[in-house]
Amino acid sequence: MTQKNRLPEGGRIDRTRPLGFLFNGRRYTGFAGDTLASALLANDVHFVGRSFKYHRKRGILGSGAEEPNALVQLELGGRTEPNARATQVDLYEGLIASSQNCWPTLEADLGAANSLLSRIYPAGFYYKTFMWPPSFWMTYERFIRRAAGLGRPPREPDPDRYEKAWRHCDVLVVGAGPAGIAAALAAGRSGARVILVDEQAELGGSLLSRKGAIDGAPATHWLDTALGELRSLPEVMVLPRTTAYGYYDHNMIGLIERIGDHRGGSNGGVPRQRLWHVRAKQVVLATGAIERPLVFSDNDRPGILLASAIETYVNRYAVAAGRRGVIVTGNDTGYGAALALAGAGTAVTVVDLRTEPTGPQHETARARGMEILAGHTVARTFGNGRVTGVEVMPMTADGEGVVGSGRRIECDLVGMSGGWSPTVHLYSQSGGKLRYDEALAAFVPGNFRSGQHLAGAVRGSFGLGAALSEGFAAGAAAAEAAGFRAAAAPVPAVEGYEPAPQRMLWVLPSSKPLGHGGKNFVDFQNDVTAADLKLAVREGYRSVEHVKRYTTTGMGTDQGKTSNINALAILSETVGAAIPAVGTTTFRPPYTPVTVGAFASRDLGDLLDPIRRTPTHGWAEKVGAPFENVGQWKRTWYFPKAGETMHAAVNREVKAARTSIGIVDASTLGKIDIQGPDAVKLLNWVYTNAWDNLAIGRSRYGLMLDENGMVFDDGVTTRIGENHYHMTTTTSGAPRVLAWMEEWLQCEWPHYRVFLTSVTEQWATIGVAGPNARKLISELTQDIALEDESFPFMSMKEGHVAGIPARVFRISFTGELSYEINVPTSYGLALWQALMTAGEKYEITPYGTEAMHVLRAEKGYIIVGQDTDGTVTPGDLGMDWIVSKKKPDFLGKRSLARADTRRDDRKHLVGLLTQNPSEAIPEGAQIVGELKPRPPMKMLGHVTSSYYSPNVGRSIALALIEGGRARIGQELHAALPDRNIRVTVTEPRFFDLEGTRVNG
Amino acid sequence: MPAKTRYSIFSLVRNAFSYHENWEEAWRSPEPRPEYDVIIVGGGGHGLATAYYLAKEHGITNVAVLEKGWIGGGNTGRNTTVVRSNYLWDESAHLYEHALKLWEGLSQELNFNVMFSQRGLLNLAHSPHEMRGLARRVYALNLNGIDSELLNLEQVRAMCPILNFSPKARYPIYGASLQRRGGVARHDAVAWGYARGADARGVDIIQNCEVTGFQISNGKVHGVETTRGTIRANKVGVVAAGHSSVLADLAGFRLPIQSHPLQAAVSEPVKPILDTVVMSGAVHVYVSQSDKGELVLGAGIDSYNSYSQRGSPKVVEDMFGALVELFPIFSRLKVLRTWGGIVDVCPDASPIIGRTPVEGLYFNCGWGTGGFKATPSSGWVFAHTIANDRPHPLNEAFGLERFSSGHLIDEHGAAAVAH
Amino acid sequence: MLLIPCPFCGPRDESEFGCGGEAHIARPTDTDRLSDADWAAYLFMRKNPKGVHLERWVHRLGCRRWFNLARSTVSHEILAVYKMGDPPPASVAGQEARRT
Amino acid sequence: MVEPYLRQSALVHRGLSRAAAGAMSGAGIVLSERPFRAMVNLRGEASDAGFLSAVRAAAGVELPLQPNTTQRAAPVTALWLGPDEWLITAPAGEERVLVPALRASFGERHAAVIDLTESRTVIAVSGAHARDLLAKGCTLDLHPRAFPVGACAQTGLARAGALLHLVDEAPTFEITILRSFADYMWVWLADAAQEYGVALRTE
Ligand SMILES: Cc1cc2nc3c(=O)[nH]c(=O)nc-3n(C[C@H](O)[C@H](O)[C@H](O)COP(=O)(O)OP(=O)(O)OC[C@H]3O[C@@H](n4cnc5c(N)ncnc54)[C@H](O)[C@@H]3O)c2cc1C
Ligand SMILES: NC(=O)c1ccc[n+]([C@@H]2O[C@H](COP(=O)([O-])OP(=O)(O)OC[C@H]3O[C@@H](n4cnc5c(N)ncnc54)[C@H](O)[C@@H]3O)[C@@H](O)[C@H]2O)c1
Ligand SMILES: Cc1cc2nc3c(=O)[nH]c(=O)nc-3n(C[C@H](O)[C@H](O)[C@H](O)COP(=O)(O)O)c2cc1C
Ligand SMILES: [Zn+2]
Repeated sequence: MTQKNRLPEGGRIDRTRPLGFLFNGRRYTGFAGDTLASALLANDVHFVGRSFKYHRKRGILGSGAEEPNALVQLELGGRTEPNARATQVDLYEGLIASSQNCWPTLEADLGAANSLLSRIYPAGFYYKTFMWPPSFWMTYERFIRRAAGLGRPPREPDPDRYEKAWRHCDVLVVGAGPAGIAAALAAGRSGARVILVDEQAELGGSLLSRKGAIDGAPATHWLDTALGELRSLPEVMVLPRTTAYGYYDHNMIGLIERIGDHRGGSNGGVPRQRLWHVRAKQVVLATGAIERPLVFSDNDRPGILLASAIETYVNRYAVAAGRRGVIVTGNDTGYGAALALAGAGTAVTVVDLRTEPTGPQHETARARGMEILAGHTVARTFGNGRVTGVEVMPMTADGEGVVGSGRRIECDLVGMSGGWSPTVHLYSQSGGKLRYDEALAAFVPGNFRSGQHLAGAVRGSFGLGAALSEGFAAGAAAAEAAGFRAAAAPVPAVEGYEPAPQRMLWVLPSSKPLGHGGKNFVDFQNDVTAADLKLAVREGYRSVEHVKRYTTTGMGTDQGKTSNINALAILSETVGAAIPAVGTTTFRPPYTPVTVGAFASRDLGDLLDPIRRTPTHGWAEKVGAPFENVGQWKRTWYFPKAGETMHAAVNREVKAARTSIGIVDASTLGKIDIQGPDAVKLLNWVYTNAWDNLAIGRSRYGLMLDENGMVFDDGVTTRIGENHYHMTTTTSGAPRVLAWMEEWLQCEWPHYRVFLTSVTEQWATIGVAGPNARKLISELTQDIALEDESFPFMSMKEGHVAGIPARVFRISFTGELSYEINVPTSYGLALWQALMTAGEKYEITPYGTEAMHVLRAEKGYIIVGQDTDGTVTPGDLGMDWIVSKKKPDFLGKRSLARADTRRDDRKHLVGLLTQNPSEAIPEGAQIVGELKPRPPMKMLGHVTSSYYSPNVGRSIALALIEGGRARIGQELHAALPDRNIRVTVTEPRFFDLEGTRVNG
Repeated sequence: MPAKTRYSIFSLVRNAFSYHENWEEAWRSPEPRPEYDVIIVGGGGHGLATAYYLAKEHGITNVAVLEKGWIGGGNTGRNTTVVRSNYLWDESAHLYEHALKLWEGLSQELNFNVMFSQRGLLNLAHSPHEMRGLARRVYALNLNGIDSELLNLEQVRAMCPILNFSPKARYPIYGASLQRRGGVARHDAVAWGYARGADARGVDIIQNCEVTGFQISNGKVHGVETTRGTIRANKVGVVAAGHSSVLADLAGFRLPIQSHPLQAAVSEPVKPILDTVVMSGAVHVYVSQSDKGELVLGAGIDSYNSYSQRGSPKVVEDMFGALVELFPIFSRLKVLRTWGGIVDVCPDASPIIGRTPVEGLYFNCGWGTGGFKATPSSGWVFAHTIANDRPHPLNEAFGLERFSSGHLIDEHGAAAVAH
Repeated sequence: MLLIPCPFCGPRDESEFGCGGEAHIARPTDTDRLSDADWAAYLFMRKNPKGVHLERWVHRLGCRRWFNLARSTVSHEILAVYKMGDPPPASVAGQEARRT
Repeated sequence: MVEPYLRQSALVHRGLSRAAAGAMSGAGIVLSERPFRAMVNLRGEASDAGFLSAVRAAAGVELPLQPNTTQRAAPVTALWLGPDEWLITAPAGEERVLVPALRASFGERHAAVIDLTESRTVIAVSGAHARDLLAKGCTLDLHPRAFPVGACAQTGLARAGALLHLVDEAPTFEITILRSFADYMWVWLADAAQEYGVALRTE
């Protein structure tokens, strides 16, 4: 029958909503409110997976975030998800899951052969072998890789959406157990903005798992009322299925909300998950505690669970996971499971490590006549797969050995409780220091940071009464600290569980030495045993961090939630140091694994990085021009005609600019408005040349250096008024140059009276170049005289072009007669179209960045970032002429005087001509003086720019060559992997050597 | 010094019979002696390798490695393990290539499997401009006799078909450079293997021993103050990575170094899916898959100084964004752990290895985001420098003097992806 | 994720800011007469303390103003914020070398 | 003056008016472009009473001195941008009046007037989910207690810089961004708004 372990009544599942699901190809049924784990247990499915290293059979161990074993492959195709924790997967209709790390099937897994050889695979064995023959490592490794890994990665892109958002609040409460809910109530009632989150589908934490009474009624009544009140408070936001995964600086907490997962499949526009960045004035951590397993021989068989999990399955999910139970515990909480099982009709024996057990639940169990074996241990377990029995033995008084003979108890369910560890992960991430509490045998928060409050089990306060009173107090204190007045609230009266003294035995004794019989697992996921830990210590790996890394304890997908404390306690015993001296490993985000896609959210594809568009973008798109990325801008690369190759298009564009007219959108050039009486002082600092005598209306080219003396930007600056300049920069350098000048102004020369403003986007810039440029523009303007005398090279005029108010600059990046027309950006396309129409008779030709690069290279003009790379001085570029000898100082000046920057044999910018005029050297090619049959060869420099130039009628190249200027005329070689190209060193100029063409 | 048992499959089987109860320590934990010939400050991979080569290559065995925490716990233990030698300038190419050659025999030399896996390493280019930069580097490497290839789009596809090859991508892939001999190694094993090798040659490895001051008179070093007392030595080599400035401060000088957080992350382990190392500068991320199955990925540095071994979540989130952009199928994998290290960043993205203003005091630092790959040669040349009181030709260019002379070795291009 | 108190706009998320590194590094005057080593010290050598760091930041996406911050490089706690050109407040001035 | 029809808004290629026709009702978000608004950047000393009165005289508005606030004197609005920086906005075309008037009233004073009308555009985000939408890309606290009507802030939105201004209780946020980013911002907003339902409006 189905749901064999489902109890006829009780639990918080919705029996009116049965849900079908597939596990390893078999159909099962559960109910709404189930997790995959509870539904499997309801159907008596315990054996769900294989362990990482030995492929041992593993069952469900826990009931929540701590689960190390029950990892499944969820769903198929693009929605498949490896390593889903069955205890945290909410059941939905049609869910498909399967076991991982087993082949061909879970039952008949070939990898299980590893188990047979497990004796020669202790911790760290791989560091000791697979070294011979050396060439075999890659082969060994292939097998190791296949054996490792757990689930299978998806092979298709993710069909789901993820969102990310920021949120601010006065009080963030993490954990909605009794402590967290009380805190949220206290804070919420004050009017503060409160966010309450819990990773589980249902709020309530331990109240859902444990029987207890508040104010004389079942605790769940209090829970319902409290949640009702919270939901009615307008400034309180309650987020179930939301994990606080990271606690970052200054109270920034990362949350991951699972919105769509429990619905299965797609949900229209609804995102699958949402990542929240919460900036909280105050944080209350009420994250509870996690139960520890006990370490005994073969403690990993399916059917062996945490005691609290058994209790949770009975009380919350109405599942009694077995018919005959044994509970092994060193404390009173383990009895909770025993009583729950007994209540469900399962026969139970309690093996209590304590010689004189106490505690209210123990008393109840004894009163009910339950079999209790005090001072006993579980020496080993039986079963091939699911546990079928345990051997129990009396212990010596010190708990280190066994006495007498063992007794076998047949059972199909074992619960273990090794005490509780407060869930201090977030607290520790925030920088909190831990303190070891001997009585609890646990690390608890040791100090209280400002802006942070703790309540309940996370503090080691394990009683329900304490959880509530601390919760109310923490919530009120947090609200007060955030500036609200919290009225004192009566703390409800509680009956129920209060803790009793426990006994900690970190490894249970048995009749055989450790490691000789079965395996005593500490880290279930990574198959780390107590013997492995001791081996690590024996080999000198004594620091807790070394033990972690050598054995991989705590490095699995559960991050050691159930294993870390046991491991370090065993370590402490082995090295003979106290537990606090051994310390813990570092808690790191995320608390539980977070989907990569949620971190990425929607900033992908076109939204990965903003696309910046110029005014002619749409026009260029329509004519089919491809774009090039320049910084965030899209710039038109070239304008192919139908069927034309890039090469042909660029050749055509380059020729047009020199024979008639080329037109280019140069709007992306950086533009900075500089105003103020000290503007010229600033210019004198940032440029290498002098700026004192520039007349209004005139322009000048400048080179900028960083303080290390290296070229970092260039451009033309124009004086447009008495104290008013218009600076241009390279496209990609624009933000950097403005930031650089602002930094100097504000930090070094705050007394300068200068204002800098980016006006890059205020102006669309259309460049018109070529012998017919003047003619064309004169047809479109009435108020700008274009003759040389009134409008010489390197000057600017204001007026109208095509009826649009314009600033026209007569400057040239092509060496041709050329004008850069700046108009208000919203008229940029209008100007472009006016020019195109009027220019038809000149066969005006739009050109893109590629042609622009060829044109400037023909003239030997540099492109910063292409012909320079941050290691090039003005002298290297042969541009000493632009470095003022007279100015007392400018940025970078002193660096030019250092030994290395003064050397004659630095790399100089030169031209290179190939022997074969039609062959272009690949850019980046290295130049050598002397060819050798094989490397190494001494390199002299490299090719920075290289093109075929239709205007020169041959290929041309610029290169940075050691002592290059002295080599002009020399023959060198571009040494490529597949060929060598003979080249001759020339001046870095190839066209219009006299420079007369700028005058038309 | 008892000779160490050789590690092999045979010793594993033999020890299995005695339940592995007879393995000896990989290294001893001795009390510090009052005096050594050489003290190495910092028990990371570089410090341990230095000690190992001092003993092995120079016969100097009276050496102590002082480590403030646990060996390998600094950047050695928290890096993304990318090993390659594809650097631009001759000086760096030679230094890193020397390391790569040592890597190729390291497991056998140390008799400790450092799992050096030459699975090849792709540097993606997302624009013609980036292609040009890669070409320049590849051609230079070839002429230095170092393996490196330029791949076109189809070749990249063949090597790593799960990348996003859409021409409509915001930053579409144009091609890549490939260094086949590049790959990854097991970071922890490198520290442990060198430690075991050094210990076997007599070096004292002293953990939980923080250097808190230097004994300096007349411009010469005579020893160090530590949390475990004064220890004398006339030669002290400091290899403290992110803490280099702190130690320089104790010795009375400054370094051109800034300590920044650098973050990394692993995904949950999955079956093999990525067989090579992939790095992208424009879509900033680099990723490989470890032998345990996790994706190991690294981010860029945080902009501000920090000694906290953690960084801003924004930086890692951007890294995951970049990962999904490049590998859309990784979206549903889950992030298991994120962490940070403190990297010692030099203005020219190249290390400093050599003498200091204090006689007998040597510094090896400034490896920033990329020194793991150099561990063997860094130790090798540093040992030479300490033993001979002058640099080996391989590290001559990497002295502190370059900051005054201006002869910087600008490797920002090769180190554009922090690793 | 730092919450940085811009002295002009108020507390804002770290992502709005740019960090300019060590504060109070005045550019030397008369650089021609400076030795190479002194110039290198200005250009490259940094305190890089483990503890309180005086540094300058710019509110890049906000008011675009530069200001100074005293921040622990260990805990990331922000101890003071003060305007460009002002000396560090007395509360942090002495602590710069302090290791935390 | 040039024909106004030649003037193109930053989002003209999106054909917003056409798209707005098919607007859905009950959408949680309404998006629109508010193009061509006059925008004049002012620099000057807040402590200089003469500067403040010069602005008052020329633009008829009091400069806000409280960070992140605005002053409105219809049809002009002054937005606080920084300790020595403000943005004066006004209906389309007003920049032609404002700029010369401000320049003239400043005279020799060390203050600057920079016309940025063409540099930027405004996207308005309105509707019940406007705050939720912006919270997807903005680190600011936009809760009414922290960001009331009239508040403004320069900040980051998605991956661009932006100036936010809450103009009414609807709530309607005006987002002023660089023109070249307009398309990016539009696409980002429309995509982010999907889960709430989006309608377009032309202004
Ligand atoms: C996230 C991350 C990713 C990286 N990825 C790569 C990569 O893929 N490839 C690559 O090549 N490199 C990478 N690196 C860089 C690389 O890790 C380092 O360059 C390299 O490991 C440095 O080694 P080390 O031995 O010098 O330093 P460390 O390993 O940091 O060792 C320095 C040691 O000095 C100790 N110490 C400090 N102060 C004192 C003191 N006062 N007294 C005693 N001891 C002291 C420290 O505790 C530490 O153990 C990465 C770094 C990080 C943080
Ligand atoms: N030793 C013991 O006896 C013992 C131990 C533990 C708990 N308890 C009982 O537990 C109660 C204590 O209440 P409490 O409120 O402190 O704890 P709790 O366990 O009831 O609640 C903690 C809640 O926090 C959630 N949580 C933890 N980390 C989270 C994260 N990072 N993000 C989101 N949610 C997270 C958990 O899922 C859980 O719902 C008392 O009733 C007490 O009796 C007793
Ligand atoms: C290459 C590499 C792989 C790692 N793999 C894992 C892993 O599988 N599981 C894990 O928990 N941590 C893994 N880590 C991270 C370590 O647990 C740890 O976070 C890191 O060494 C930094 O140390 P710390 O977090 O203790 O400060 C890995 C680290 C590195 C460098
Ligand atoms: Zn500000």
